[in-house]
Amino acid sequence: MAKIIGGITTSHIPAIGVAIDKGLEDTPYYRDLFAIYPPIREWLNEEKPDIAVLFYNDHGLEMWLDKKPTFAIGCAPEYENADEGWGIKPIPPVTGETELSWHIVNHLIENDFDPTVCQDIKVDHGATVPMTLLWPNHTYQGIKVIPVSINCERHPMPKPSRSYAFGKAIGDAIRCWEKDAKVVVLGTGGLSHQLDGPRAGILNGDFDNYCMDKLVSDPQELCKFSNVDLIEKGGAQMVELAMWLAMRGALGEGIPEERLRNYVSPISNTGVGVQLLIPKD
Amino acid sequence: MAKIIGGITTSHIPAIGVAIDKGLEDTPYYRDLFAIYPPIREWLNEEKPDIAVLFYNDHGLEMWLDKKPTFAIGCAPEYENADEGWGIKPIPPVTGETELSWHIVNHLIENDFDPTVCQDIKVDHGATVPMTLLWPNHTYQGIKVIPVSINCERHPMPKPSRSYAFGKAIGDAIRCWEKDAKVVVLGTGGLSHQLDGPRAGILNGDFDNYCMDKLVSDPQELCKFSNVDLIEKGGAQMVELAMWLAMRGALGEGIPEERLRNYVSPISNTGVGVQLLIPKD
Amino acid sequence: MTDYKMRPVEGTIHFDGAQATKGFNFNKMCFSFNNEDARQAFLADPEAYMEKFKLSEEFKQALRDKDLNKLLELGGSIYYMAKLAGIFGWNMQVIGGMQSGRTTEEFQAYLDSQGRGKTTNG
Amino acid sequence: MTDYKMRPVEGTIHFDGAQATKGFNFNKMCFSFNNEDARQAFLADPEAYMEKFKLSEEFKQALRDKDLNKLLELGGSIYYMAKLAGIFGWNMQVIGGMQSGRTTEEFQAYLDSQGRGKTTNG
Ligand SMILES: [Fe+3]
Ligand SMILES: [Fe+3]
Repeated sequence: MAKIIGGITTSHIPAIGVAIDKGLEDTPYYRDLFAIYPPIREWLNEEKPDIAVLFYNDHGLEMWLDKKPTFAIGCAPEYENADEGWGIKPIPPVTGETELSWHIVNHLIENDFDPTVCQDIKVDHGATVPMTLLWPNHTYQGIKVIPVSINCERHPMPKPSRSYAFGKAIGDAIRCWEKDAKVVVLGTGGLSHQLDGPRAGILNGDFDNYCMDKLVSDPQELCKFSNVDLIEKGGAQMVELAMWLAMRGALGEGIPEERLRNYVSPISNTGVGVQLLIPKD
Repeated sequence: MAKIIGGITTSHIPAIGVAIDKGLEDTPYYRDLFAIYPPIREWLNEEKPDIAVLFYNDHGLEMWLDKKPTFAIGCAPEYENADEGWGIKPIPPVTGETELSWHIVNHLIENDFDPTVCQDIKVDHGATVPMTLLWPNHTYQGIKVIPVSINCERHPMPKPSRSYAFGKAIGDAIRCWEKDAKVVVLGTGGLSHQLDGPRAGILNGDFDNYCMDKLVSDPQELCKFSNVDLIEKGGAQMVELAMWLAMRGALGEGIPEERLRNYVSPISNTGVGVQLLIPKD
Repeated sequence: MTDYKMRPVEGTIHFDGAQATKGFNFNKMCFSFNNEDARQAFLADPEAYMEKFKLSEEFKQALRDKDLNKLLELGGSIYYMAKLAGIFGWNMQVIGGMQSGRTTEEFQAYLDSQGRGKTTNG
Repeated sequence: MTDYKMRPVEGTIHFDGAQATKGFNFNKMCFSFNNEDARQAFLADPEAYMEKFKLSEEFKQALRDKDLNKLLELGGSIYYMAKLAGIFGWNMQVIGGMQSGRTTEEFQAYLDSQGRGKTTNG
């Protein structure tokens, strides 16, 4: 049977991808942020997951307003990425895992979720930046990835409680997949930031750390927030907490061990949190 | 407040569209089928609905496997149709109703449905044939349409019970829209038919009439079927009952009056049912 | 644990995830036939057109043979395959006959035998 | 009856259905900027490019003025507008400053004033 061996949260802001491209990891601005990735990579190297289920949000590359999914799940053998318009370098495609993808889709439909099912999509920096951070130097090509995107652009967005439930259903699906496989679940994006409007630049480190605390111990508390609550507290893009909640949902009911945490703010316009959570057996 | 004044079920098979194009309505093959539309049009002319919410399934024009929604709802000011490859003539675009569309989307997300939201889609014969049947000679351009599509192509498809619940949520949304408007709900497609494989050509008139009976009196009975149950009984495309169930869900809990019914089989490869249902106040 | 295998139905290939994965390139090619230029390009040079969509030799041969059941088995979706009707001048009764091993007339008779007489009108 | 109006948040325009309807053509234009040729075409002749996407005069003027808050108000989505950054050579701090009425340096200082010192590591 497949097993979820851990959950990782990480920002996916383009600035981090650019910093890697330019070799800025050890500069004063970025040092504290990048300090967390070597121990996480070490854990990944030891545990050697076969598959990563990656929650992200598309930022206007593939999930355009013409047909915008609330939840979309990749079922492709491979995912290209592409020019997004402002200079992040495309990387070689990530490898998919169609069999588990379809198993998850079957489970979701059986349990009254209504995903959009994607056999041919490009993934954006929301997916590629985390892959590059966790598996640098193209080593991400050694792991199979199932990208799952959540609408964080246009209201109405799924309620935090719905994203959590969605992740939970995906976790249940993984755990009942009959193949032996080690799966890691990635919640990307967040935390506090606002890119748009006169309020651009708001950050809320206290709320970010509160969210990281509750994500471990009591995610139901976070499910009580509406998306407007999150916007008030942490800015318009704080809604990206959706992916963290989906990741946490996938880990299951028990309280996981928080193996690692990092929080640095600001990186670009964002409060950047990273966590490694290990579910109890 | 908006009010749902009736529900109409009708087939959307291309052959009917072609028959209209060629003026074959009064030939022996088609006469019994087309006999039902004048009284329905009469009812529409008397009641003058402002808006039609049209449940249909895309047959490979817009909802391609690259990103295939389970449920998709149109939020566009206008919907074009197009060449589908086998000769049905495109018609001038149908007019949308964005305000009610967004109201419905808000309501769906609030109630844990996960629709794909479409600001720019083409609709196929699943939508255009019913519009042409009910509002001939381009009179459909006088009514605003909200197309709602349900995946009936690739398994897993939404369970019949989910399509019913989806329609019910849309009905609730319409009834709580603060604008005065008369809304008619259209469930298109079905009934028994199978286009593919050695079993192509199966029909089941008894089951079709059973479904029409239960659709009025006890749709919950139909919600007990799985999609495979429907395929066994009425052929692979019997799953299009999804749109009938969504329409019935929108009418609400009470038993509606069955004002009109017609059933003719076969038209092309299909058992063709038509009903006009009037919800009790 | 849930078993997501769909219950088999005789004479029917459920177009599910496994089929959709196998048939993706073929269905993509058929999807392109929504466009008249694409249909003409296929008719002008079917082999080149199939190659452009990277069809496997099995798919190519099944399409050369117009073996619809084989195409379904390999992962074809009837919704996209229906667009072949426009190219080859088939209607749904022709296609039904081809798949069920009947002439078009036999297929029409089979349909009629199940349906006619069950009309309810009013 | 449910009220779907989102609670207002000061200094923030919720990109909701009403905004997405108003801003569709503009966002569609910005979406096209995922493509380098499109960016070059815009730079070569912004007026023609805006006309091609049928922008209203209000949208055109706001873009000529690089008035980002006005573009948001008219229905722009920050996700697509971010692609203007590639065209005009902005980064997110430049954009942040433009919208919040600060110089880029002031905006950076504002960010730092809220964040630095709250680092938790390990
Ligand atoms: Fe993001
Ligand atoms: Fe159909």
